[in-house]
Amino acid sequence: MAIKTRNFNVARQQASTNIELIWWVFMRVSGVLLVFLVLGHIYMNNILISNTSIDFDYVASRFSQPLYKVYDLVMLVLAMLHGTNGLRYIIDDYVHHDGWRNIVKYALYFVVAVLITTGTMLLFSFPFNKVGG
Amino acid sequence: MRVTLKVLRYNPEADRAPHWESYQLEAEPTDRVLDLLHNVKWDTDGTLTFRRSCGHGICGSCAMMINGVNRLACKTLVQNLDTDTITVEPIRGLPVEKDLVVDMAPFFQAFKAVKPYLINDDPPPERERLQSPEERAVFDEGTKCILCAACTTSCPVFWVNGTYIGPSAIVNAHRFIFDSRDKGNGERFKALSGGGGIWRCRTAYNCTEACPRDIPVTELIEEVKRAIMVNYV
Amino acid sequence: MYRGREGQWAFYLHRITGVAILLYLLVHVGELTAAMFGSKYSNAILHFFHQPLFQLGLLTVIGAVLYHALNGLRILIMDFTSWGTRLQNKLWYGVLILFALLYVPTVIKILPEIFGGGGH
Amino acid sequence: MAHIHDVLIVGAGGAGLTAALFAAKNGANVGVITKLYPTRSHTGAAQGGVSAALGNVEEDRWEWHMYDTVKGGDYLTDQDAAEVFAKETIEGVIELEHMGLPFDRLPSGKIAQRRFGGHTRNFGEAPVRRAAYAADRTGHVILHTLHQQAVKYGIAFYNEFYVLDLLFDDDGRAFGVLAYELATGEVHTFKAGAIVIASGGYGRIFKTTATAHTVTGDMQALIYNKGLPLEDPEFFQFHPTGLFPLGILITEGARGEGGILRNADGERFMERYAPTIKDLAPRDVVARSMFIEIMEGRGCGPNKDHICLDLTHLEPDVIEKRLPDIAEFARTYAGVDPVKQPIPVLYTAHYSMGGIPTTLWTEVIKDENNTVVPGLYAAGESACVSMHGANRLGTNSLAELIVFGRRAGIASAKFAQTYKPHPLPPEASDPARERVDKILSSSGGESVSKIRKELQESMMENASVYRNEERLSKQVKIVRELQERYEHISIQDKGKLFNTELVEAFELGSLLTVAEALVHAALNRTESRGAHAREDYPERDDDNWLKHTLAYREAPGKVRFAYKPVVLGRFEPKPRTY
Ligand SMILES: Cc1cc2nc3c(=O)[nH]c(=O)nc-3n(C[C@H](O)[C@H](O)[C@H](O)COP(=O)(O)OP(=O)(O)OC[C@H]3O[C@@H](n4cnc5c(N)ncnc54)[C@H](O)[C@@H]3O)c2cc1C
Ligand code: HEM
Ligand code: SF4
Ligand code: F3S
Ligand code: FES
Repeated sequence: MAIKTRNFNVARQQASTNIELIWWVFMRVSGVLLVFLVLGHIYMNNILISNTSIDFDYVASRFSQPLYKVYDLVMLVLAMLHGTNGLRYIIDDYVHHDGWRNIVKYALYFVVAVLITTGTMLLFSFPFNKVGG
Repeated sequence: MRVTLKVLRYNPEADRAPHWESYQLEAEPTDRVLDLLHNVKWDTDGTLTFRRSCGHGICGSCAMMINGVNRLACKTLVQNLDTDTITVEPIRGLPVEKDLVVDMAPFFQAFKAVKPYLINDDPPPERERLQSPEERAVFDEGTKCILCAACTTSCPVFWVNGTYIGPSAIVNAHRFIFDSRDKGNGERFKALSGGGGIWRCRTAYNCTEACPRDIPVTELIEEVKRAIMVNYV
Repeated sequence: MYRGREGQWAFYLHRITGVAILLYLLVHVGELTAAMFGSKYSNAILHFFHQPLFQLGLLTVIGAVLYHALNGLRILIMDFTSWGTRLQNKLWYGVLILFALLYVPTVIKILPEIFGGGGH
Repeated sequence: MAHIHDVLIVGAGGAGLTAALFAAKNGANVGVITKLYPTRSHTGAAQGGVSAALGNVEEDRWEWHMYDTVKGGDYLTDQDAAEVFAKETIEGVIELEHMGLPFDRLPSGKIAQRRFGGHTRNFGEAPVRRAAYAADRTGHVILHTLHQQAVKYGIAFYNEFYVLDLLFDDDGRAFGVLAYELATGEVHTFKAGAIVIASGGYGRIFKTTATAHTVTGDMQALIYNKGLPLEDPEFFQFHPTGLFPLGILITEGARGEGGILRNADGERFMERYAPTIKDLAPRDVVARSMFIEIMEGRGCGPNKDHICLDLTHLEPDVIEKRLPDIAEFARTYAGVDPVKQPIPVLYTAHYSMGGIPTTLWTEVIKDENNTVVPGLYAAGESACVSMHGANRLGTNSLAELIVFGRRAGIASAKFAQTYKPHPLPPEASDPARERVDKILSSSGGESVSKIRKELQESMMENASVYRNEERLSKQVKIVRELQERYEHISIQDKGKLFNTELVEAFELGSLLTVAEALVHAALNRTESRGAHAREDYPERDDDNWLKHTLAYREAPGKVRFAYKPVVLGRFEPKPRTY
């Protein structure tokens, strides 16, 4: 394995706040919540029914119930933030070139921001009967 | 018994890339891997290069990757390896200088970053500062560290991310954070908590498995994480 | 390959499953967002992903979530108890056993649906 | 490359680091040159404890400590040095504690102390608890604590630099050092106001030794080759309990905690040799007793070639908590569990009482009139003040490091204030380059490892625990022959980077040189005293030999002796019984 040694001082200059601690705690808190949310979600959509039976009507009926709106919104945001921060760790680990690392990270943040926004819009723009179909 | 010693060799003055070299040796089951390396160096190939000093696991010179695991060459007996093919490579994640010798500078830089010394500016008493055996026991494990780097260079995070401060530095921080006489935790927490600090540890436990002093490295790291967390909330 | 033990493999699996789930999630949210543009588009995309190949992928992601979640709990125990680190390898075997107990029935339930042709 | 410091220290063991700290605290700009990374120094291997009459467990006084040191040294100890030592080590140990050293503690919170060989209460009455300790890794924690302090003070280190030469000006003042950097193969020039030698001992002249591969007496050899004397090189201590057969040390603290030496019959034979303090007699006494037991056929094992150290009657908890490392050594290297089985032990080469002669303030001296070599200091095992006399007591060495290391730091910093940088001609580093090139270019065909092996085996046979004229004369010849062969060594590694083969060749040169001083002086001293035991002269001879040897190298193989009186005082020489 070719390893390019960067050193700890370089890293310290990059961050000297407690933001890393906060993210660390967030990973754990969101993790616990996600256990229930995600496993519950899978149970409902993959075990109770067959995933292949899911279609627009199913999605529409689900998203029209306020409880699911909240459930899915919390799950969406937590999973996105949790996953993104997780991937940030991984990018920090494997992408050594300073410039590339930032490009990759910001590309990730951009995609996630877009998806969180559209996902939220999706949940709150229901019912979408108005938008054709 | 007859053993095959395979060493990953690299001489920057002659080689483009590291390459394996094999040596056939006669060995006793109770021989140390260090003895085998010495046999090669002294009888066959004087250019084989490695660090060593004490020969009994206390100076921390001879950490290397033996049969795929970080160990001290002077503390690993042939009979512990259960095989007659012994592979030896330099520890990972630090630049190789020659054969089994790596540049330890980044390792010691991380060590220094955690302020590994007693911080207490109060004027000391006439006699010793008092400390109960219980208070002393809390930080005992960290005092055993011989700075061999076996832990840090076994850590999968450190291999790929040299900015990670590494388990050894954290063990040495633990030794002071939990010393009842020390007052420097604010500074130390700052060094540990930043980017590349303790939060990079993914609890992979290779460090704990590798430590030749049987220090429960991951446990100490987790204690430090909790101490920092409690300190800030 | 470094001959690490339980902890190392638990970590690598956690990392790989984490990335896998995230990638799936990105696609999944995108897939559902299509609903905003009406049932026609939405159904087309949903049905596209109902092909067996994607369904097998989904089954794998479910496994990944299951492992990641259970091992995530293991990590929490190690982080927040005084005994977790000492039992970490036993805990990992616990994770694997629980994983098997939950995942095998899931596979038994879902696998036939993929090939037996579910709703469509 | 050239470097300038007020004080330059050679060696980063306990003595070197202490000197560095105190020189820095006294305002000097300090540089430390060491052939190893500091924490690899041999001080880290010391196990049992560091002596100081703290009186934490029971009454103790520095006078008693001084007495034990003088008697332990078989009255060859300079009593002014022993006095300074016994007083200042108390402060020194407290200071270490203030630096953060993690001593084991008593329930009262004070530093814990244990028994050690030769340390007694009230002038020899019974063993006393005087050794402050941290389990069986006292040296390790001392070395690391000092290293931590050095990090704190930001002391400049030149790690993995091998010192090849010392530079003196026309007035005989030491002002520079030439060192070979392992990583690059470059020779560096160092200029300094004062130089402190703290380079440790030379246990590697013997085959079975508790000392590290790197303990090779380099600086003693350098000094001696420069025509300066070595003091008392004939006194070399064998520690009774080296793990058999490797020689790894099993601390005397094991006996301090209650361990017992037994012969093949299970007999506690030390009762016969030292009825009062038995197994806790000084090392020379115990090592000789073991030798006799084995010679008389009462050795343990199938070959009757070792002795048993029995800890099985101790609480397992004592072994695991206070002697964890030696328990591990026994398990790892001998496959013996000390909780259940006795540990096989044999004497092992351990400590050089002799060394570079110094004054009480660690100034190096060049003759029997105590004429000082300006600018040059020495402390620790490489030096000879002489506070150990003919035999060192356990735990007195670590204490010596802090007492005289500190004096060296203070004195050298003060001296360095008078320093004006000498202009250094570029050819100043030539002698060192020549040493490097000579070995690199030689094709003589002699092998470093073979010569070293022959030296170590023959020294073991002819100049170890018991000596006589016949064997010593033989050894004088052997050493000379090996030195001649050394002129024709060649090595395979001709590279510049990390040439450890070259360093081993330098080190062999040092070993041969100090061995020469040792065997000549041992042949010369026709008495038995402390660690120097002559079968042909079994008695101590105070009339003729109550004096220190100063050995000068006139020419290779030709040694001249001068003598320095022992500083007496409080305690008159008496027969030494325990
Ligand atoms: C196994 C063992 C156990 C012991 N236990 C005890 C004990 O319990 N109590 C006690 O009081 N004593 C004990 N001793 C003795 C004591 O440890 C040593 O005498 C003491 O540590 C020597 O310290 P030092 O600082 O003089 O030298 P060292 O610690 O040996 O350091 C020497 C330094 O000099 C450097 N150096 C040497 N040559 C060169 C060169 N050519 N160029 C550059 N640098 C060089 C080395 O790199 C090293 O840094 C023990 C000794 C041994 C071997
Ligand atoms: C289901 C419940 C989940 C739990 C209990 C959980 C728990 C955790 C924990 C504790 C970590 C931190 C690991 C560490 O610091 O060592 C983590 C990391 C991670 N998680 Fe999750 N997680 C869950 C769901 C998810 C989801 C849904 C995703 C994807 C969107 C995800 C992606 C990741 C990623 C990418 C990492 C980074 C892994 C690494 O750095 O090695 N996790 N998870
Ligand atoms: S913690 Fe263990 S493995 Fe790591 S440097 Fe210290 S002794 Fe070596
Ligand atoms: S191996 Fe590395 S990830 Fe943490 S537990 Fe040890 S430091
Ligand atoms: S040589 Fe000292 S630890 Fe291996």
